[in-house]
Amino acid sequence: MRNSFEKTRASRALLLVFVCSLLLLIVSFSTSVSAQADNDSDTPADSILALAAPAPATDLKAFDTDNDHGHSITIEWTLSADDGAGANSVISYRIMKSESPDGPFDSVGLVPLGATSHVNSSAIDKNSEGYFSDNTDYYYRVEAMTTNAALFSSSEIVGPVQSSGQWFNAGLVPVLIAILIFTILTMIFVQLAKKGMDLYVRPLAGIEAVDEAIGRATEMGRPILYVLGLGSAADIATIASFTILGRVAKKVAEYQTELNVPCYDPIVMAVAQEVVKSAFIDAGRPEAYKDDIVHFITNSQFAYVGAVNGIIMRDLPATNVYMGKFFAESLILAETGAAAGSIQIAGTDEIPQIPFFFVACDYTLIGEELFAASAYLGREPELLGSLKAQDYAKAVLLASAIIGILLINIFPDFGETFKSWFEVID
Amino acid sequence: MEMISIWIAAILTLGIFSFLYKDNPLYKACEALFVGVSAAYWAIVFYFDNIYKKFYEGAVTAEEPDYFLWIGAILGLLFLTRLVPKIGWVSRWPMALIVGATAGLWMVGYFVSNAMNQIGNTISNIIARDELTGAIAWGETFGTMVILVGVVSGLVYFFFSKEHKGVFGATAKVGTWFLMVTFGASFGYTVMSRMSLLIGRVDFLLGDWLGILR
Amino acid sequence: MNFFSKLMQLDRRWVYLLLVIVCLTAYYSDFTVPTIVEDETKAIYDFIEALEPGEIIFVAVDYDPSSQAELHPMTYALVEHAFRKDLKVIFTALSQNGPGMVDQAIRDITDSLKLPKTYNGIFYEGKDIVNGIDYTFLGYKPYYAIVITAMGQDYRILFPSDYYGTPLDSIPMMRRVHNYDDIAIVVDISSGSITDAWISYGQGKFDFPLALGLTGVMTAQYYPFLQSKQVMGLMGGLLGAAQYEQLADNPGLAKDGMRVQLPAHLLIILFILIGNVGYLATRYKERKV
Amino acid sequence: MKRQIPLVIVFVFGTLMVIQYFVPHENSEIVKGFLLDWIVIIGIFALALGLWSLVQVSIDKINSRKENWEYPLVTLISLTVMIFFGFTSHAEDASWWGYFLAIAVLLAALWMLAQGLMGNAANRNVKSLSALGLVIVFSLLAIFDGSWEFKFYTAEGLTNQMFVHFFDYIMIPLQATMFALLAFFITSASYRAFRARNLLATLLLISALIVMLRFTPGPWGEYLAKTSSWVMNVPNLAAQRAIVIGIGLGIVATALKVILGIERGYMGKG
Repeated sequence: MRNSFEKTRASRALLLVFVCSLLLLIVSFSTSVSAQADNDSDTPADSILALAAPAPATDLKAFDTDNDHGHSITIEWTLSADDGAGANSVISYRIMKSESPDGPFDSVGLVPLGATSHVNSSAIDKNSEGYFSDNTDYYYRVEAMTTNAALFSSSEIVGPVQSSGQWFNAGLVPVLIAILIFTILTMIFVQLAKKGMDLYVRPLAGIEAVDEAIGRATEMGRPILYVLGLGSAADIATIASFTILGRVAKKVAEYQTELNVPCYDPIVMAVAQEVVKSAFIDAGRPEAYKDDIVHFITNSQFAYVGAVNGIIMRDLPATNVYMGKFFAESLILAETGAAAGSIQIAGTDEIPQIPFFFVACDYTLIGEELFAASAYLGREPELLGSLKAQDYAKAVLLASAIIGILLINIFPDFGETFKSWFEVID
Repeated sequence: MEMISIWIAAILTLGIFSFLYKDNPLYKACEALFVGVSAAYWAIVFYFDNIYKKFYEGAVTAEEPDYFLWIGAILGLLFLTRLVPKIGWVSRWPMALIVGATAGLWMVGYFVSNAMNQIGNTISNIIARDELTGAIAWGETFGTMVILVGVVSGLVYFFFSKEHKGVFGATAKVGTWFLMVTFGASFGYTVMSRMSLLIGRVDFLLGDWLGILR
Repeated sequence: MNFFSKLMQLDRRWVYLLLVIVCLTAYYSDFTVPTIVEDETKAIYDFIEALEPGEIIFVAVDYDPSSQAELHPMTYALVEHAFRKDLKVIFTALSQNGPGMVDQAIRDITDSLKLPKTYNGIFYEGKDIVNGIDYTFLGYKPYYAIVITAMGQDYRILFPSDYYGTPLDSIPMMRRVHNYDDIAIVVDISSGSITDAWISYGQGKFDFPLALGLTGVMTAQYYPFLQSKQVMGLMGGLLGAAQYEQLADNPGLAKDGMRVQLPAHLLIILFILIGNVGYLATRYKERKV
Repeated sequence: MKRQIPLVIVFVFGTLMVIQYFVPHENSEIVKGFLLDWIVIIGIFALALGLWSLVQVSIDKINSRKENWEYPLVTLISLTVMIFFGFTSHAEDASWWGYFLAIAVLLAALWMLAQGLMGNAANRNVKSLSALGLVIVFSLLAIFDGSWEFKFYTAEGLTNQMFVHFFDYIMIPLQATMFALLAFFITSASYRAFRARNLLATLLLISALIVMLRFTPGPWGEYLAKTSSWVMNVPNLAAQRAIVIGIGLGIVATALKVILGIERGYMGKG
């Protein structure tokens, strides 16, 4: 099933061959019947068997599959002379495997005509069907099959061959290099920033609004609602949101405003409690922290939204902050917040939801801006330094895209190679 | 029984819709009910799937118990130390494990799928040719050029550490145009699916409940 | 306060009331909106149509009741088509409330397949769809990225038994079926980010043909994957489902829904226009002053 | 120390997972499997914390008797009842009265318990004692009433008729209706927000209009369908790609900052 498009094409072709051979059979049968009328000595069975065994597949090779977890051997061969040409009688290849060159050989796979390779692999689990162990000798042969199950021909036997798992995926070298460059860039800029390099960052309206919004809440004597979204602690957007929550909570504690953080995921709740608690301690007001500032509601999307809607309509928060992963509920929350007259600041990396936040909220952080927000709010040189590194990485990618396009239009061959470095499949 | 159930469902449906007029006791009751039932439902499913099937059957009653699962359980217990203020800081260890492991897990994966592959897709022949005649297909060529301009200017918009002025600023501005067009289009595209949701409920109220389907 | 500024600050509740009226009127009227079939949908239909009887397709039902109005029509159209073509189907539900959706879909589709029917001029006998022979429902497991990766090795790793508790090895159609290599295509019908995992952790790692059925909101986001050939076909929202129904000559839920769509859309456009007329008029006045 | 150990854990496991990505060997897959298993199991314990938080906040509200205190009570009752359904099975044709009686006793017991342990009302001891009595009654019912029984080791509760009914007729309609509110909100949002205030807003407006009109019947509609499909496939694709690349970099940078310990905000150290 490596390539099912080919498979369907192949199966169509298979059908065609099947129909053709059927026709051939009928024709030969009828001619033999008419021949029989002329000459009784010729039997129909003979003339069916008159179809010769096909030419075998040749140049068989078997080797350990590259860049994998082991338990996998790739077999390659050259098509039988009767596959798509010659007698055109081959309909499939059967891959046979044995632990000894003398057999017995067992079938481990069947591929349609026209195929020149097969990967014989098994799961890691010892109890799975077809399991075979690494570092054991195996022998293979390939049988070219015809419509008649008894009529096939074997290739020569190859082996011994062993499978083994690799400790490095050589196909991922470009990724490794890119990640290393990124890491080094980050480290360099963090060091430079620590040494006092002046780092400019362009203004982000959504971030500047946060301070103002907390002040506004204090003046109005109304709470601030912070929604972490539906992500789990295993989403980077949620981790970014924790950082923003930390900054917001610290300011909230300083201004002595009320804060409400309803949660969707229990782990997120626990982490958020920790974040808010530390922020209150940092702000010098540990006594103001209560565990019910950050509370769990339910792990069901719309029940959660229903409850948050209720909070918005009943508590009328001065400011609603939505940061993290959001799905369909984005617009429900944002429209309810707008109806309640709250100032709304949103940020998410869920691309389909960005337009809704953008339309219904006062400020929206678009995609990457969410991840940059913590650096903006903290203004710590280390974080600003890593933002700079991020920009350099962006510049490198942008330059690669432009160079790649130039290459592919001027030197197509080299351009394709260049392009392939970026098209990694892990 | 069926009758009562459908009536309940219909009342709950109307209760939620009543929120559109204003917050009211019926909505509040629906909301409270919804929170309770859904939290319980999820807890039950989670119990049977994970606590029981995964952990109990895997690490306790299995013929070859998977002792590594016990490490998970110990980490879980550490997590519960939050409830005891004095040693609560220990609960940060499992948190650190989750955050660290997921950061590492996503880091390379996202880099490959979001950054490298997308750049790879952007690298293509600008001049599109008709497959049969080999003549230049102007429409498609224009399209690939617009895509290129959009990707470049969009990315330029996301630069944080360079002031948006001069040529750079102008490019970023073009980027925002592209963003606006995209946002508008996605919004417009979504209207239909939102209407289908309403149709679904109307179907229920008029068809199943009132039974006056066309 | 003049007329235009009043127009601009129309209470939202009037907007809602009008929407209800328009929807109800359209719901009770009787006209059909013609559907133009797009290539993205046709690609999926053609692929399924070309499969041989007995081949297995994998349908991931990754939505819950909240999106059923939009995505059920797709599941119904596609699975019914597959069963009529004598294909076998493996279902999973990787969203929390998904199992209920699969259950319901199987029940309804089984019922409708009992009746003989003619599609695109070809007559099909009614038939009984049997669990374990025609389909298998693996069930739900949390942490979809992990589930999708594990299924690349063997379905049995995380689903030793199916949703109903039968061990996979004793299910006839699953005996020789282990992972993505044994199926023809994965169709992910989804309302959330599970689709991303199917693309990066499923298709990206195991290289199977992947078709998507998405809510209208998500559709725009996945065009890049269509272009990069990571996704072979895509159905977007009710419109996509209506197109599939049209191709399969089996008008159903989606076609019904399309009738309300048009007037509702026109109403929204009307509101946008009213809002803008009000806005421009007040601005014009302000300038004059 | 308290701050250092978590940072070390983050660094070690983060780096481990990054390296894991490049190592296809089966041992690497096995390590990853264990880590992911652990996260699932930590989630189990976290869920207990979450439910406890929900119960605690609800009881606090009830006991405060502030405005709207009745609604958390609804939450707690439905929570208890649904959990009870999930852990019990009911004999198919037996009478339901015993089952409902048990639920009533259970609720009463919990109510007394909450009052006795956490309440600020008088005679807490009496309430605690009556809670104990009710729990005993409940246990007797559980043992001697043959029409239903507890099932903790088989998922029969999931097919319990009442559990299924609550899912089908309470959760599904509530969920679907909550979602359907979007039809209204998307209308009011477009009315409120799509105003041609400036060039950017106008672009937003126009592209939305084109896409919304795409399936109008007639030649006009066909033209718009083509235009909107161009908008989706060209400018939309371009901007989406820019956003996708940006998010990818943002995620990588954030993950890197977390692993290297530059970003500590998630541990409350801002």
